[in-house]
Amino acid sequence: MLEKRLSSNKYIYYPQDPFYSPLEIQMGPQHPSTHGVLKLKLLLEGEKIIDLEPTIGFLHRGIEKLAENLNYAQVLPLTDRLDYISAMNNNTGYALAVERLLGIEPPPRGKYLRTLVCELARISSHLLWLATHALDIGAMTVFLYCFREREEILNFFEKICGARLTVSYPRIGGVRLDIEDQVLEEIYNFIPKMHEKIEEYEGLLSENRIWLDRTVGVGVISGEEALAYGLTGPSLRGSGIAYDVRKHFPYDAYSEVDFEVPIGKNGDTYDRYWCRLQEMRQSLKIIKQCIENLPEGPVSSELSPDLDMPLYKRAITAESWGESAFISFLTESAPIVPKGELYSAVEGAKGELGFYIVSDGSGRPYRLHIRSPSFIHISALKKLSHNHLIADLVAIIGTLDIVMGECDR
Amino acid sequence: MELILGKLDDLINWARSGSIWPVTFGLACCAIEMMAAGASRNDLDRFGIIFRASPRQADCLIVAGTLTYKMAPILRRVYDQMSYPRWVIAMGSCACTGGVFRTYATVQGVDQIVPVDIYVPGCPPRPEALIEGLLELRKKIREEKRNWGPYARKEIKL
Amino acid sequence: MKKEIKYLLFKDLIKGLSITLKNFFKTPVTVQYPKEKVKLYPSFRGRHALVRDPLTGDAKCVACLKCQQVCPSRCIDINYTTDLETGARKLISYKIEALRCIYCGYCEEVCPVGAIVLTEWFEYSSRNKEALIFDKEALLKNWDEFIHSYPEKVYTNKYWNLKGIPESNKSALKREGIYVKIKD
Amino acid sequence: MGLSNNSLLFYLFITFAEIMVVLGIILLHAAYTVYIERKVIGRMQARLGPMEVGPYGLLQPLADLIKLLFKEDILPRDSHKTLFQIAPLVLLACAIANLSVIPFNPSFLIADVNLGVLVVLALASLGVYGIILAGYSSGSKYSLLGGLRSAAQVLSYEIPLGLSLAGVILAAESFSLKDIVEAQAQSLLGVYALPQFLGFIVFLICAFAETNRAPFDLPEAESELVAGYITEYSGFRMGLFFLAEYISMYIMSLLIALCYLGGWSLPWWLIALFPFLQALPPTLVLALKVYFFIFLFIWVRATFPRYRFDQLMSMSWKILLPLSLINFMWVAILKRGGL
Repeated sequence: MLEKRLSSNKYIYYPQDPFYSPLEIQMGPQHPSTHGVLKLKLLLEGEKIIDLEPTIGFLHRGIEKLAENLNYAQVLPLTDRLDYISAMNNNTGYALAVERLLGIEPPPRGKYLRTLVCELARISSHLLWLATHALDIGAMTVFLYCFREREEILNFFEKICGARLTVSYPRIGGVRLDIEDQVLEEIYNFIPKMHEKIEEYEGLLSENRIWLDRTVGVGVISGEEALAYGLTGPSLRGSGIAYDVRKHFPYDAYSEVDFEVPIGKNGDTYDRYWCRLQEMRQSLKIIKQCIENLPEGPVSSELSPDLDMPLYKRAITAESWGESAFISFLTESAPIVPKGELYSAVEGAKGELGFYIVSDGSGRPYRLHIRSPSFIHISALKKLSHNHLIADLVAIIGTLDIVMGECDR
Repeated sequence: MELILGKLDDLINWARSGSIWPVTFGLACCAIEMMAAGASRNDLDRFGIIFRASPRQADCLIVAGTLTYKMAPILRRVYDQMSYPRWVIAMGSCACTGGVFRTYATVQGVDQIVPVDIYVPGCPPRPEALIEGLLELRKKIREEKRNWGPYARKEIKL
Repeated sequence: MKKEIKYLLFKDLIKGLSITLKNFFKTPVTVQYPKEKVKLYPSFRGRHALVRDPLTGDAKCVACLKCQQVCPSRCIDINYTTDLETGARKLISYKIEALRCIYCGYCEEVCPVGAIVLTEWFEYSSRNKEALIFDKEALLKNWDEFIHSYPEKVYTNKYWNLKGIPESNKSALKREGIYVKIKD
Repeated sequence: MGLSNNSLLFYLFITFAEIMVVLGIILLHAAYTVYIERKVIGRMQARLGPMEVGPYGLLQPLADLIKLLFKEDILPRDSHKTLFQIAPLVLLACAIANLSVIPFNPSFLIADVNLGVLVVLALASLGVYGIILAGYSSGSKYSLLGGLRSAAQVLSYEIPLGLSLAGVILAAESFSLKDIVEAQAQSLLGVYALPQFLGFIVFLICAFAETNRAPFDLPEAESELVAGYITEYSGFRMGLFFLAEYISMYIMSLLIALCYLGGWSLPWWLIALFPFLQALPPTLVLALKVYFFIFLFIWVRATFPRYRFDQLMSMSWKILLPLSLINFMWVAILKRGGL
């Protein structure tokens, strides 16, 4: 009955029936299950989705533009607000990019601490993902259980650096301040407890027939297609492709710790769910190794730039203090950062989080571009949800783990 | 008469302050802390606060996160859809003033769009800070007079 | 076959039900916030305060403008005068727009004398915006309020004395460590 | 309480009084079930539930009620005004009318209809009109989808529900709920839940679906359809929907308790094991059974995810319907065998 007709660059279905018209629904931007402010224009036939068009930009805050007006150190707190669920990973990604640009290397303790907090952040991000994903599918208790454990991780963050979400803990050339032994011990004791809790979530979901009915075979994407769409992270690994920046392009202490990359088989919602649960276990393993092998020493490199790093190197002498300081600043400007461009990626909780920096030699990035996994994952939404029901769409949005702060930037 | 109305005021304000139902209007980072405030450790349900997905059934709008110019009309619409009486809490720096995002895309304070009752500072505020803000709102509701039935003040102060 | 039997016996559902029932009899993790105060860890980045120098009774700030310079959200506004003879600066006004602050702690970190601090105080929501623009007096008052209930004799902040940072990256005063003596 | 006086006025007065008593009790129950639900789910989720309004949050339902009464009642511009206003009343009326044929103990029954089970089934399916009207008249697409879902769901689950009840009717040889309880008490095992286990399970699942409770709460699936058919309702009209939902929960629990668990009577083997149970008043026995099922409703809501719409429908037609037929045949065989 359905015939495809090309109209205004879009496929629209025109059945023969003159009284037929598909139901058009604007889902979002204020909708409980779009994970923030994603807007989806749905064309429904009954409850079946025949067309879907995501609209983004409702949280475009101009972070990239803002970064051009701040020096390299000041941009770091802004990266907290990208993927606000795993701020540590963003900070590390940005710090790593600038480190590679400046050619500095954090000391071993700094590297290990960064790995440690990144994995903690990954667990907290996956917990939030599981919470909202389960809530979307209707299991509201899992939501609260996940937040219960997440709260403990956030407590660790608070003990480490004094903030829960927007941590700004890693810095260019290491981490901001050392961690206390007592906190390390608490984190170490938390690991077996967390393993138990993961079992509990699995008990509630993994075998549950309703959960299986809702997730197995929903939103299937093959490995090749996933690669073609540019999916990364657990969304790609669920389709059976073991690409992980931590393994392929190791940074920080990842080359020195032992962990596995869990991969799924079918590329459906259940496999992605399974992958993330296994990843939490692997993260716990990494954290354990990090704490056991934590080296002594400083946490930050001696070469790491100051927070008030200048725009240009100033040749200010004691004599020239006063009015002439400005003159020397304008005339004797020498680059303090190597000129050039650089792309550097880390494995964020959602996927490959890349920072592309163009430097013109000044203390500010000339251009900062962020390759955010959420933005790319949204593009696969149409493919994943084709011919599924609204209820599946909710599960699919959940499984892609979209954070709009990162997507819109 | 005045006495009876006063007592009725007290009763209604007590009921309203005891069951503030906020609409889920999560925009950015603060939404996560808002969820955390509703979760086990802080449990907003203790105060009779349960999140409603539909603005029609909500009493309170917690603007949690950065409001952009693209989102501003939607905020206004959600506010207009809410049934009277309604209150607004601006949660976090971004919602209060625009915060760090002094850019072309961000509304510098939601009070340009909707009247705000309580400002909760923090970036993002701790869940406890949000609860404190809600308690402040509760205090504010209890101070109201003749805000029901034919007396209800429906004009919008902006 | 085993799987089918399990399926028919609702084993998966019973497992889920037993988990929720088990939690039903456990003690809830809820902290009843206004009644039970939450325990904040040292150096939580909360409300701003200017440290009152116990010797002079005035703010410790030396108007070096470093905090104003590093603040990513540009929420600090400082006015000062310079004594032409000695070159010393004198603070006229110090204003923080608390609603713009993003609580990154950079100001604490760069302050060479430990004059500004983000206190462990988060309960300051307000009905009007103006009350949350702190001027110098308000900031000093915040400090007094904070320190009034502070249990220990000496106050120090993690961000004043960053632990684990190489010594060469610290200024002279910071190498010795910055403390404020509150009580004798 | 039969007809002791032939005076019509007296009869009307007595009936009115009975209705008031039952209504009062059920409204109180419905209001406090909301509170209990929040408390129980809270505990299951490792939190506390209402605590601050009144001691232990006991005044919470009262606060909610007063607040909803004094809230603005919005009529959306695109809505069909009359239908929009009538819909919750239709739903509530159907839910409450069910109570008239349900016996609460051997002697208390508002209307002793000898086709009690059929009345309940009929009213339960009439109630869906309220939901359809709400969905249709709201002028919102989410409401419309919610209404459609609900209509399909309730109509489909009516059939296995009715068929599983047919087993009970066959076994008891009566349509009257009172007779069913009495026949049950004299049957071999004392409760129908044991010989008709299949029917019991089917009925239980259908009860969840009929009341639109989790895991079948698709019409108001919050993550998909915002609030389903009540998306556009505000103030006390929304409260009426809630009330109707909780009352229908009670009616379904009462039905299960009456038809499958022996109502106010206890099975002989339980009394043989614990003789002191005989001292319990019949209404309390029934109430305890009902409370257990209310707890089950809440417990299940706290635990399970939500079914998808097509899975829900196929479950009704492909699994529950054949199962209820098998149950019916099994009961017929039992009956033939003289058990």
